[in-house]
Amino acid sequence: MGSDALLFYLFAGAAVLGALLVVTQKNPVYSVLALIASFFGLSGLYVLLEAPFVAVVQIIIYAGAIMVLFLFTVMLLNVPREDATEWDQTHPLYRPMAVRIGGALALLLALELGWALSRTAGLGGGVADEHPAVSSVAELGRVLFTDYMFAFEVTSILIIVAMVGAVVLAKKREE
Amino acid sequence: MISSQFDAIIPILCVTLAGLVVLLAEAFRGRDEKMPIGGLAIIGLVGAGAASILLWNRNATSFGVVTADNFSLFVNLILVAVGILTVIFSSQTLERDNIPAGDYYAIMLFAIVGMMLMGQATDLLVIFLALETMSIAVYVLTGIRREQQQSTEAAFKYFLLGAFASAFFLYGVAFLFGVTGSTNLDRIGSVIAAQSMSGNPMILLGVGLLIVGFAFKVAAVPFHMWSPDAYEGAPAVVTGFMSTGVKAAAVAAFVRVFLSSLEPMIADWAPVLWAIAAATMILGTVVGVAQTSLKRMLAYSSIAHGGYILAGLVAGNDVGKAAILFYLAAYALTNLGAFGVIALLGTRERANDDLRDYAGLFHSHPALAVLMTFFLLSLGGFPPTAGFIAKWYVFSAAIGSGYYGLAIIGVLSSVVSVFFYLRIVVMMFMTERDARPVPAPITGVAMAGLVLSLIGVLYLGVLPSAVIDFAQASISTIF
Amino acid sequence: MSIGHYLVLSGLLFSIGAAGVFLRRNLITLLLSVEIMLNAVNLAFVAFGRQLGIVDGQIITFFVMTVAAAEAAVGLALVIGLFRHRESLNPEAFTSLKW
Amino acid sequence: MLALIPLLPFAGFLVNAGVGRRLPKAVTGGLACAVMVISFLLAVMQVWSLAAMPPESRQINQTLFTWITAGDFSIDLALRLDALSAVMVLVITGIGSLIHIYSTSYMHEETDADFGRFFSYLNLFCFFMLMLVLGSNVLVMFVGWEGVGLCSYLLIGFYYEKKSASDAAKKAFVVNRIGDFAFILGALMLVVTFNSLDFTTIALAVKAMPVEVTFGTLSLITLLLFIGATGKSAQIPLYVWLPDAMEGPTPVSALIHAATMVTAGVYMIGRNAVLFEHAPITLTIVAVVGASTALMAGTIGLVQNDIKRVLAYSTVSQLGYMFLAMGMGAFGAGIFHLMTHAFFKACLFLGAGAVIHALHGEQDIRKMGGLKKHIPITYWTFLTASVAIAGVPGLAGFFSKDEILFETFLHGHQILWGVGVLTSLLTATYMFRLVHLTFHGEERFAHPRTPAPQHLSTPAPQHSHGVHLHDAPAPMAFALIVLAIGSILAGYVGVPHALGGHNNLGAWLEPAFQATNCGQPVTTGELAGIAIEECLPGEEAGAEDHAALELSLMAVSSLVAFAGIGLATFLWLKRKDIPAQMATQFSGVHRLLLNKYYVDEVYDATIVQPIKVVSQEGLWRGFDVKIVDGAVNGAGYFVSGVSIVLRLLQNGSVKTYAASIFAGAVAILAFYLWR
Amino acid sequence: MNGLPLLSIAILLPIIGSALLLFVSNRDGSKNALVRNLTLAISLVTFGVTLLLWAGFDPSAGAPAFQFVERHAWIPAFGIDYYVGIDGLSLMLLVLTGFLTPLALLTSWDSIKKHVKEFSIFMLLLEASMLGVFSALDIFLFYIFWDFVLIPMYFLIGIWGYDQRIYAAVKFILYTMAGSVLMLVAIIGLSWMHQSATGEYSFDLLKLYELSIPAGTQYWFFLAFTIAFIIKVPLFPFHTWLPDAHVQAPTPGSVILAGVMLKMGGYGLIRLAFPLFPEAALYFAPLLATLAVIAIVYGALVAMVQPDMKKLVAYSSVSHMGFVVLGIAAMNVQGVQGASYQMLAHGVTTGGLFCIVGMLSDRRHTRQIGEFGGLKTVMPRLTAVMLILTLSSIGLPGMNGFIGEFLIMLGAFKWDPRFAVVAALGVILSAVYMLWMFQRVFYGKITNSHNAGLRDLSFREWAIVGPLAAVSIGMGVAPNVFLKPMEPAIQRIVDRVQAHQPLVVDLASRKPQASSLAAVAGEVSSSFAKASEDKR
Repeated sequence: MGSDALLFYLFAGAAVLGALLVVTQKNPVYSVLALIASFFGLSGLYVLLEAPFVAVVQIIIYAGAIMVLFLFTVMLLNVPREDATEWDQTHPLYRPMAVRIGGALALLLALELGWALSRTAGLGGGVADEHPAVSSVAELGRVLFTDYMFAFEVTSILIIVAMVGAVVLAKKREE
Repeated sequence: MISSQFDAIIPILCVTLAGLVVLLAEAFRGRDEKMPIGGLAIIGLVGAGAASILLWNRNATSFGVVTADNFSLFVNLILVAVGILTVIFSSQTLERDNIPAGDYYAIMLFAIVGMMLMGQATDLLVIFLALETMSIAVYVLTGIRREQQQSTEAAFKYFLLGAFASAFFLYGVAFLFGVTGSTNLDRIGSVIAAQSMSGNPMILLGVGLLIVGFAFKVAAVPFHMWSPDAYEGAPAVVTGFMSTGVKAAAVAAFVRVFLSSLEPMIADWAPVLWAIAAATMILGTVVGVAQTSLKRMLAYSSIAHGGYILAGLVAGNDVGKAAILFYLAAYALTNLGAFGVIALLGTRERANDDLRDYAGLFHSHPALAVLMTFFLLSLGGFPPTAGFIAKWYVFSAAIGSGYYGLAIIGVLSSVVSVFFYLRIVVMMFMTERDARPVPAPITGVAMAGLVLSLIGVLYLGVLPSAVIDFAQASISTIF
Repeated sequence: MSIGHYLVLSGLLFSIGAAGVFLRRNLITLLLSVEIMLNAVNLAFVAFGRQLGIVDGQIITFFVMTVAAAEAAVGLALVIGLFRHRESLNPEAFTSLKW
Repeated sequence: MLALIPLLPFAGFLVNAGVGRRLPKAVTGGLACAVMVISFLLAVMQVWSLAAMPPESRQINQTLFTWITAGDFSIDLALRLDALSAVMVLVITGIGSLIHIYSTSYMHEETDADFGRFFSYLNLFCFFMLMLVLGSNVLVMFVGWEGVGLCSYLLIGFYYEKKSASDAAKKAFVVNRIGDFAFILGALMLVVTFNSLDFTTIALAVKAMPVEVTFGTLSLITLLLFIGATGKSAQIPLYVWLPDAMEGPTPVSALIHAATMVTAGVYMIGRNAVLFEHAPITLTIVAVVGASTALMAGTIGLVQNDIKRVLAYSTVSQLGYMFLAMGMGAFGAGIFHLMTHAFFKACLFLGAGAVIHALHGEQDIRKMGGLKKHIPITYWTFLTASVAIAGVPGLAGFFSKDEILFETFLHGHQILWGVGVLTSLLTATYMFRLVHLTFHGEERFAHPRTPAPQHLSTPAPQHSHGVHLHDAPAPMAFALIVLAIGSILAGYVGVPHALGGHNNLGAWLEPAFQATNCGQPVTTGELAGIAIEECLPGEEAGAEDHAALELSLMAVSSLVAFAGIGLATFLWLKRKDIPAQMATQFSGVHRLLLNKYYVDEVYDATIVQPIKVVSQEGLWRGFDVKIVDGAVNGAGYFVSGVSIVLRLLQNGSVKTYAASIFAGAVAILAFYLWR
Repeated sequence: MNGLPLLSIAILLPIIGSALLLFVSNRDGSKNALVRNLTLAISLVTFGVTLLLWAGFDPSAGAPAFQFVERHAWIPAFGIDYYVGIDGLSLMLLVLTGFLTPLALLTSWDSIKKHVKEFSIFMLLLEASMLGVFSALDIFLFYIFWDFVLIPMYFLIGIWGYDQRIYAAVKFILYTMAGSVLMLVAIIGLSWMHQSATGEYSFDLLKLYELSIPAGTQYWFFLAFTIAFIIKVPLFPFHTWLPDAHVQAPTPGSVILAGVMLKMGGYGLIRLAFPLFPEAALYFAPLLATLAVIAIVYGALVAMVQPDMKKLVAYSSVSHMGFVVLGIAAMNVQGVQGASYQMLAHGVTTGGLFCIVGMLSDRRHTRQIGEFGGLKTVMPRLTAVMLILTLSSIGLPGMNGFIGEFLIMLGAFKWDPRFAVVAALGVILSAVYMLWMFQRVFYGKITNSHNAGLRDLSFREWAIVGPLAAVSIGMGVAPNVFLKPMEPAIQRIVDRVQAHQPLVVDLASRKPQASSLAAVAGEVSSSFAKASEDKR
């Protein structure tokens, strides 16, 4: 198998492992860090997919900015470990049960997706076989600001809402 | 009015502008300086409404992703009505609950922007963005009474599940994109129409996941579980707002996606929606029976109403499409009215939304009791209210497509629902009131709002013809 | 590598993310799980875009990231709000609304 | 004109019911009597004009208006006076008037209100009774039929404060209703069969039909009608109400429960003579029922101690006679006996009333005796009537009863004839037992100085402290005497040919029955025109030896009558110890008779109570509340139960909610991939 | 006179009146008198209008089937019109409604003390909607009135009823509504059939009559309609809402409920269920008749043992309305005429009985028969009226009860004697329970001291029960006055139905839709099957 295959499995492994760590770590700090690791794996995959800009954005914005925000919150609230409430013991759907259900469902979903893909024709061929890559940032920007101009504008509103909302929810309010 | 490529988004622009103005106004508002911020919001909404009316029959489109066909304009008008009424009711409760008016109105207006955009967008990505805009705004509104744990808790539940669901939705979009190479509805539609796709597992995955996403916003079983909590936790006005606005917007997008570009696959998604609709109608009404909190009761009732709307969608015929629009209008007016009453009866400390709180309301607030009764009768589908015509309309659609079973489930479940609506009536009229803090007197504005929605309810119930024709015209241009 | 590989991978990630919502007893980790799901979707978009040789896939990921960021902001604000109320991040600590 | 006959009493009713309570007794009573007398005179005039017509067309019809129309079904409110109804009308108005007059003094102790009420009821009764006999179709007859039932209900329950009275009233009405049940069905069958309810139409239609030898439609119709008759005329098995009906004031017993209403059944059969003639099976049943009723009632009458009850049972028994006659097809004889019976039984009841009146409400014959010298008028009239009913030759009862027995024998029903004879023996016996115990022997009654016993129906008269027992006052006496005379002479309208008579009544009635009755020879052709052609010459010839037979039978029955009287005299006047001995000796039989064969008890135990219990516990408490309504409420409980269970799913945990979303998504995908 | 839209006037008058009342402020009950008089006046005028209708009605056979027809487009998109008109049958029921409402209002003057204004409003709305039901010729309009009737009655029972009122009210509205919603489904189905047949939607009853409906559909639609109607009638075993509703309702409510609302069921059967689905109707007629005769006997037996006067009368209604259904099921002129007449007679008689029971319970605040006894001594007039009503209720010839029952039994006998035989048992039983109650309440000595001082009928009470008693006698003496106008209408309906053959149902065709649930299941599977076959 070729080098890109090797790389693929490397990055994929990193992504999956990171993801798994995220959901298995009891300590949120580790979870966040694991997620960042998994993001690195993803950005690697983006490189393989000849989408370097996305890869970069993934690192800088996602891992760099958003995750830091998470990390910041974790530190702020400073609850290193999960605590169990009386709910967890008393309720019929106490944690292990919830875990089993969730796990089972996730497994089912994975199976379904897998099977669906396996039954889909034309997924065998290499990603890059049919079309040349379009990876130039210029082209990307052009499309973004022509075809996706309106969507782009919408995100601005989205972000205003998020900002105002975050403020409204978090800022001190004079009683 | 000169035609430009911006025409289609003028309503949205109006509301957005209003939102921004409101924000600024709040920013420049000095301490306890009174400012008619609500008025600004209403101006913006009225503008949007006027624009929608002017755009009637012009099928304007902008940027290839936004359309202003009659369908979306009808929805816009519903949303405008929802917005105006919400503003009116808020005018009394904001002060009481110590909510920053500016932020509140701004976020509400942005939510409406998202809603309108959901109705108008013809591109799955834009729909997704609109949906997120709307959702995030509504999350915030839900949790806007931070000092109340319930409010925050409701907001978080709503938020987390919403994010969860929109991930599914987005994944569905991804599959459709993968198959058709586009997120544009027309393109998707043409591709699907070109080669029969119903065999392609990936597109089925896409359709299924889209259903999840939309069904969540419509609060259809089994994706409904967020709504009772969110509705109960949120301030009553907000509950009314989201139970009507969010539903209207989500349904609009749902209808557009499934009855335009995915129509060729109706045989694939109809059975699923049939089951969902049936389950929604049954569960919504049945569980409503056991509720003692009015907000929660109406939450379940609005779940059930979602089911009725879906019945129209399942029918998939022209009657169904028009019926959905009519139903949305009728339901919006009725439910807003009901939640308006609840909101006005609340106090800062207690929501006063327990069934017992309504004991003997007829004796203390006869007007409110009578209004509430009308809204409840409309929700229960009694003539001569909007609710009856609306129900008849959707069931007529279902029967027209031969879905007798769905119609029977619908009518029987509506009988069950009547039971708990009448419990409230019993409380208000037939029970002596026990000592409760009598809430603040109702301001004229708020009362005007209630009367307004009552007039709407009765108008749709007694002289529905105009609106029915209107609805039919709305769907005639598209699909 | 075939598109199939990428899709399977994204599916795997998506499932892991979905599972995460149930595995953890920490509000923040729940949010993280959702982030994983979104990233899985992103991967799918990029992969599809690459296969189709169009740039749209990449662009959509930007929008998704924006959405993710917005959600993160609001979500974290809410988490903080909740924490203020109950000094706990356990989702099961917030079950005052039920039935 | 014809309509006035019933309408006058009705007018009287309206007035008395409306303002009677405010009027003095003289006015109310006077009015009531006046309307009756006038309508009697009208009746006489009508009958006179009727008699002027040729026999076969003796009919006066009057259609008031069309009553009910539905599709092809239409009923007129029409009256018809013919030979048969003429007799009835005369009896009703005539005896009715007498009894009204009698009542004016008998009821004099009542308050004005009750007095007015009494006479309004009485008038109403006469109205309905006249409607019954004048009605030209079954439905109009049924109006009267039910109306008289209503009036008997009201009059039996006249002393409504007495439980026994109101019970008796209800019993009377309900038992009658059981008969009506059959009657209505019969009427319905008539409509369906003949598409008409008019008597003449039906008769003509039936005449065209063959006589039903096997049990068929006609038999069923007639049987149903007859069951109706058993209710109204107190025959087995529905006779039980009549004895209790004695709770009513005595004039009521005389008018309704002796002279008129109870004979309605007989009249009805006569009215439908043709119909019944075509259903021989039914006729036999009628005869058997009649005979056995006659016997059974006679035996009971033998041991009763209440003066009115004895008379009541005797009435039942005599009605039995009439039905026996009807069953023999001897309709003329039946009606004849009906008429004579009306006279002497009315006389007897009024006499009994006079006795009770004199004794301030005492009804127990064991507490009487020796009244002969105290109340002579009552005594003599009573005696006359008793002799008449006993069947002593020369008096009314003799002719009519004898004719019945003769017919019975003639139709070859020797057993029934035997029963009849035995019954007439019984009749003579218990009647004279009554006479002796009441009027002869030593005085056993509480002396008037002691106040009258209060447990009795008629309230104690104010002037009960009179020095001596006063005989019937003038109005009562008048009625008694007239009736007594009647019970002597009434028989002579039907003197059989065997005694050189012409049986005018039989001939007169003949056309009304619209079919020849060859058992009864008719010599004078012009009297019974149609009859002759239809009579076979052979039977015509046989008339002579019939005469011989008739004479011998008469001898037998007169002997029987005297034997009965003698027996009674011997037992209850000479050797009073014997009845006591017998009572003890055959105590079982005695008790059986005393308790009227326990029929009431049996009915109560087998029918009334079970129905009550089943309805109460089974149908209502059990089925209706628990099952039917339980199902309804159960549905409600089910829904709310499900609701309570389902809402538990909403357990507040965000994870659970997410799980449901997730599960839903997985399910949808599963459906798509695995369907 | 026919220039005026009399029919709409009759329907609108009460509505306008109730609107007027809204503007009378009567919070403290100071204006009760005004409100009562105003309401009474309105209802009397309405009665007058119904009489005008009668006067202007042409009963001759040649006359148009429906008269006073008014038609205005309402929801043209679906061919829904405001379309009213009356034939003889409707006319009589309109008059009955107009006649009973003022009397019911009069009874309320004693019994209703609180919220008089609201009470009056509900009564007027009730009257309007009932008039609407009887005159609607557009089945959508019919359904709207039909459904709306429930609301005022619900409030009447729930607010002004006795102690168990809420249970009774909720049971009443849910039970009857559960029945009628299925009818709504069928109505919609009909309109679609008309649409697929002629290309245009229509709820026009007369057009729908002409529709030829496939057997299977008729089967289900007839059931849907009939269940709605026999619940209203109510027919055994759907009767259990009635005793509760009757007993708990205030006197005026009971009067209207028994007097008019039950008739809506019978009217629906005659006007809609049978002529719309003749084959199915003829197929189901024996079943209906069986239930009817059961109801007759059963209702009578249960009535016999009721300790509560109102309950007794309520169950007697079950028995009497059983006669109505029997007559309808017979579907010949006599039967249906009898049924219609019985409806009128029962309306008058039972209405009167409820008035009297109400007067007694107003005086004594109890309806237990055991509490009374010997009332004849203290209230002879009331007793007299009660006697008249009792007699007409037990169908004494010459009273209104007899005419209906006789015609019904005649019709039934012509159709199938067995039913007539069982029905005739009712003749006995009705006498038993009515007279037994009469005896226990009015005869005997006064045992209970509370009864000693009861006052007899007041003038107003005379004004209430006097007309009722008079009418119940008059109807018995001159029934043709009422039968004649109805005859052509009923003749038409009977002819329409009898022109068809009963539909043949083989179990095989019935299996897949043995019940609505099964129908749902079948539908799911079919739609899934459709989907999966579209797949390949």
